[in-house]
Amino acid sequence: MKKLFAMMLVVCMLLAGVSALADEPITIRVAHIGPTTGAAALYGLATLHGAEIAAAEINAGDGPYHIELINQDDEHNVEKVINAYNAALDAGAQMILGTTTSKPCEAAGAQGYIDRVFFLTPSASSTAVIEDKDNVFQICFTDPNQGLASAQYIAEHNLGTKVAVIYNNADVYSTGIRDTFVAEAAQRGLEIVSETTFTDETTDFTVQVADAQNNGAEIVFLPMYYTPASLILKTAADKDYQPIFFGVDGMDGILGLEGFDTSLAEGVMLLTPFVATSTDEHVVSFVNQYQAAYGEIPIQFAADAYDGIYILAAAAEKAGITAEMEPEEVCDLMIAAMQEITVDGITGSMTWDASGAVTKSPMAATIVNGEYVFED
Amino acid sequence: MTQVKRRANTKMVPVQSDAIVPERDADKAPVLEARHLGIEFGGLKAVDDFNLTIGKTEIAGLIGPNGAGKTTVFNLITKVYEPTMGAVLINGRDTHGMNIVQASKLGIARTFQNIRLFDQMTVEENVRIGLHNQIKYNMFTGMLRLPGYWKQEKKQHERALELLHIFDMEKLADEQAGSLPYGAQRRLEIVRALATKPSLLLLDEPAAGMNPHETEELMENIAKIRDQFQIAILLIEHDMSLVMGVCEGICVLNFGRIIAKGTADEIQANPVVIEAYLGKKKEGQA
Amino acid sequence: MIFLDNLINGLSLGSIYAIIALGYTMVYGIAKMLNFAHGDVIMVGAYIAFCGLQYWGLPPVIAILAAMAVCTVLGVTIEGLAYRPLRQAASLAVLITAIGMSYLLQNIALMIWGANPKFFPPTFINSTTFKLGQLNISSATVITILANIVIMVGLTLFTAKTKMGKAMRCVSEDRGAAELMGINVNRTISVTFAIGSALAAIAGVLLCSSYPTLQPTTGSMPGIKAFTAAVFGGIGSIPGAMLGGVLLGVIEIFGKAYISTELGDAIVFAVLIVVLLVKPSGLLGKPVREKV
Amino acid sequence: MTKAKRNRLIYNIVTYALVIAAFILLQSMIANKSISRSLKGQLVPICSWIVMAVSLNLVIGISGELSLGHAGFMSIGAYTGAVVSGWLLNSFAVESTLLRLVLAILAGGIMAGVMGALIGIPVLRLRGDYLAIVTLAFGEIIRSLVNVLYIGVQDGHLCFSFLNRNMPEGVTMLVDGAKGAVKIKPISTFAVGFVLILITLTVVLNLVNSRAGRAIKATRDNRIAAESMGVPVTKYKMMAFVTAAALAGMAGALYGLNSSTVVPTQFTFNQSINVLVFVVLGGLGNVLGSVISATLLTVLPEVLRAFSDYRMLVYAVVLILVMIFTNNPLIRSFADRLIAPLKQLLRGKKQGGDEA
Repeated sequence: MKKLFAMMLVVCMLLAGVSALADEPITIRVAHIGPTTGAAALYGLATLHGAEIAAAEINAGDGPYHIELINQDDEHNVEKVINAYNAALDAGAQMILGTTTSKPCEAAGAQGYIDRVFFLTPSASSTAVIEDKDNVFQICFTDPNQGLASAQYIAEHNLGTKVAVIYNNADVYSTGIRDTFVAEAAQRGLEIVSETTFTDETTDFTVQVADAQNNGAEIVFLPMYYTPASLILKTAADKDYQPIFFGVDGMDGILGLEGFDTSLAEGVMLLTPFVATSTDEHVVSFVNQYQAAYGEIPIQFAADAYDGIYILAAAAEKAGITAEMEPEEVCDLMIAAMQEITVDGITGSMTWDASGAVTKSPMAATIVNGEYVFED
Repeated sequence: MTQVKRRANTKMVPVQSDAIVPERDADKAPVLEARHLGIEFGGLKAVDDFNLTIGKTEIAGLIGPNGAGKTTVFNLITKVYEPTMGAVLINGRDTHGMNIVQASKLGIARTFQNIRLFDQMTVEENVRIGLHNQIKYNMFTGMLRLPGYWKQEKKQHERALELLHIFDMEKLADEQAGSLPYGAQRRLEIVRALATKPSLLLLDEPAAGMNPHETEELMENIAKIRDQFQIAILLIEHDMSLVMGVCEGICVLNFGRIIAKGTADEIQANPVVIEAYLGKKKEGQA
Repeated sequence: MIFLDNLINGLSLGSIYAIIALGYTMVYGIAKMLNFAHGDVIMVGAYIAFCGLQYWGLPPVIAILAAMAVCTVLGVTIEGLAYRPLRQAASLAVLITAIGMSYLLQNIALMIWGANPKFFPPTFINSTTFKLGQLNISSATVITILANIVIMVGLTLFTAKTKMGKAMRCVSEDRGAAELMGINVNRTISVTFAIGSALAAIAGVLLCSSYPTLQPTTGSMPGIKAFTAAVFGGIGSIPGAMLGGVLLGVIEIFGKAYISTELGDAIVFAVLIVVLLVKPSGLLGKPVREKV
Repeated sequence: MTKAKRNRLIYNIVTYALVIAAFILLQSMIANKSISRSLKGQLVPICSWIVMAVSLNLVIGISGELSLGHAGFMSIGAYTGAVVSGWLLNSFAVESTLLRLVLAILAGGIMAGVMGALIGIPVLRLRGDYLAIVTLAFGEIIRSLVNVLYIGVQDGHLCFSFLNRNMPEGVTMLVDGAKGAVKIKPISTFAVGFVLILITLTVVLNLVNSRAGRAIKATRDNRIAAESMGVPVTKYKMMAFVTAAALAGMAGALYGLNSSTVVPTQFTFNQSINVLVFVVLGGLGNVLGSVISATLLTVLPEVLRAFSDYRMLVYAVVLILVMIFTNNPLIRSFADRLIAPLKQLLRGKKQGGDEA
């Protein structure tokens, strides 16, 4: 009798579970945290918009999981990000897609490590974001990785030996890439003939460009976002200086810069996992939706966040997350699941190890006639 | 000239060259000696060859038409300006190179033509600033409220009220200085200056804006202050009844130079002074 | 050669600072307030010109005129709504209001034009590069320097010769006395803001011609630097703003080129401090003696 | 007891009582877990901002000098605190977090105070807008320098490096240039923050009502008159400036040690302006006002998170309106006239009471 009852109970539960799967998809609550106001709003809005498109797609589909997106603004500020994080948890978030920028992510991730909250950051790329924290995973390359890959690429393809580096010394992303690039360049026999810096407020790059030019650099390495890069390209054009400009993933977006004369970027090379002009059908669909919704061409941040939502959905499915679970419970399940899944996103095919760093392959592109052209 | 009600009846005696002080001060060192004092502003001599000696308990007056350089003399004595020529000796000490604070510590205190009270502080607090170098304790005693704080604060409070009593202003102690009526503000400035325990008090137009009754009261108080504190007072004033009534030695300034010095009677009879004040009489008019 | 190159770069940067500093110094001289929103008026001017060029297809000159018109109206409106009620207030209250205005303009721009930067399209101002031997001089540099000289001379003549200019000088010397003399102080200050804001529009276009990325925050840092330049040269003095701006630009570039790019800004501010300690009212400022 | 003294006493008691009551309330909320995460997370930053606002009020409201670089002192404190805490843990194995925190806060205060003195000596000779611009410049210089500062710890001693990251192998970085102070172990607590507020209030309120404080206020009201009374003006300006800098440094250390990382970009000119806004909205010279406005203006944006897109816009508009309404003579007299009958009513009642 007891046995029968137990069996019935199990059947009932199974039925309930199945019916829930079939009819009522499980809604997991994901908080997007990024700077949607302030000076870095450009990046936070990109990740938010990317995530919104992915969430809408998933919620419109018939998958087992739906996504409820909670947005919290961190203003790219180490103090505010903790507030945003706490507000997200107060609002019932089970996991975090974020944060968008590195330093805030480092701070919030550390808090999350103590509280046991799972983080998947679309675009925070410094190593400090995942270091000593098992709860934070990345979608983008780590900065050292990019520096390494860039130096390798330049050396292997014999682009030149005299290299100038211009980097933002007030920015973690820029300095992170620069550090390993310079180290690897020395290993590979590249000569750094000029190294100059700027900060977020810099608009005048004449000194930096002139220094590279006067020291006869054949390659100018630009580990930075596209806004300062566009100014450097303009300055170089004014100075009639035509080296190979080599950028990193933050450079993507330069062709979408409104009013930008794309001929200035002619011949610029960059390593990037995502380009908006790709003909890949998934990418085209994303770019079209994004343009329709927000009137802009998505930058890499948006693509990373778009993939992020799919990654979270995949991992949640693998981990069997339910709507009732507390963030603490979700965290450990997600950490385990992340290391088992492979996701083919619009920024490439991705896997993760316990460190939280992503494994995916960057593609080298050259800008020709205002379009990306891929090599091998 | 207004009716003079009271006249200082002091015999003035020469102490050195042309300097005169009251007879009772003749054997004491003078409080102030200004020797060939002068200052130029961009080539213009605002004050030139100014010589003045003030006796230890003398009430002296500095008069002259507007723009004669009277306030500039005050500024030179108190070291607001560093003189470009000559010297100022306070109690026999040369003040060359000193700043306002050092001069104050030598025993000069002043009031201002355009009243300069600490407007946002209370009347008592204003007087306490005058006591700043008289009743002291250090910052940490104050921050930590050590016993010294309470003791000295009490002393300051009592002394401040004592000083305010001179002008019967104790009741106003808690009022904000900036909200006092004009006459009271002038009186407060004098009290504040007295609090620094000066040996020489400089009053810049103390009666300005006062009615005749107030002026008379002030006149009595000035004499009272001198008697009570045994200090010297030098005042700038346009109200001749006050100057002639209370000042023992008077010095007349015009265009930055002294044109006359002497007792009230001497000054009143001096044709040069009359000319400076009334303008040169045209020939044939007289 | 490298020295000359740096010198030209410095002049180019400095002339941008100078043109912004002119607006700062004019408003300070007459209204006696630090108009922190000036940098943001520049940003608005640049956006209007950008819209004119990029969206409405206006010829550059018309786009600039449109920017000037919008900024003039904006400047006068800001003055009338926010600053005029505070004419008698403490300078700190006015300063905070100006800061609030700066935030307001930035956030309105963020709402209208979004956070993504725009790239200011090339115009006649920056389309050519002059070659002098090995030196390359952008036409933007030449035009900025010329514009500076024209504006400086124009403003000096304006304040010296015209009735309104004289009224401005009166108001700047002694507002109360000017009022007694029958000068309409409010109108004079309005006109000052109108001129200052029109200049800001020109500055915005020139700024973006040299440094073409345009964001809601574009005006802040150049604003602060130009403010520094105005103080450096003696705030309130028109030639002082010009001199301060140019010197600041040259110092910044030389500091970056010969000492360290990391410390460029620190050097600029350090020089400012040293100058103020030696000459507390700036290079060409009149020393103010407190009347006792 | 005189009227002024009594009013002052009431004001001080209200100030302390409010802070202590708030602390007790919040602690009991924490104890029975009825506090939201969001509010709990903000407690330490609020303490820091209160200390910042009160200390800046000492410079602006009480000493009457406009300083636009207060965030610079906060950053010095934050960095010093992070380094000292990391050093104590790494080299001396000081496990007690409270001891580390207290020592770090003290070090932060001392360092910022020393910097305040170094800056103050030349700068305080300037006045008004010129002083403002120079303090702004110093704030920016501090930020630029911290950006290229590298400090590591190895085998018990600190390694310093400037401009270049020349560090021995295997060093544990404490300050890493643009990456800021890294791998901080967050040890700040609300209780320590509360004590720091009490210390700040004691220092500032006691100072204001003492011989030195009166000298500072006199200097503000009329510099020449103060000098003529024998008050060494520069000394007292320095006293206010250095005390404020030291308090800001302590606030910085508390703030920095509340987070796992601190970056130079947190202490920009804009941050100085934020604190300035706390002070001005709270009322110049009004310490209680600073406490309240710092708290409200820190909490309010978090409460209004839902409107985050318009938050800054609203903030700007409110700022302008408050300034106009509190400073325009016409509007003020209008408001006074509105309030006057009320006041009359209160006073009438009170007098009636006295008579009875």
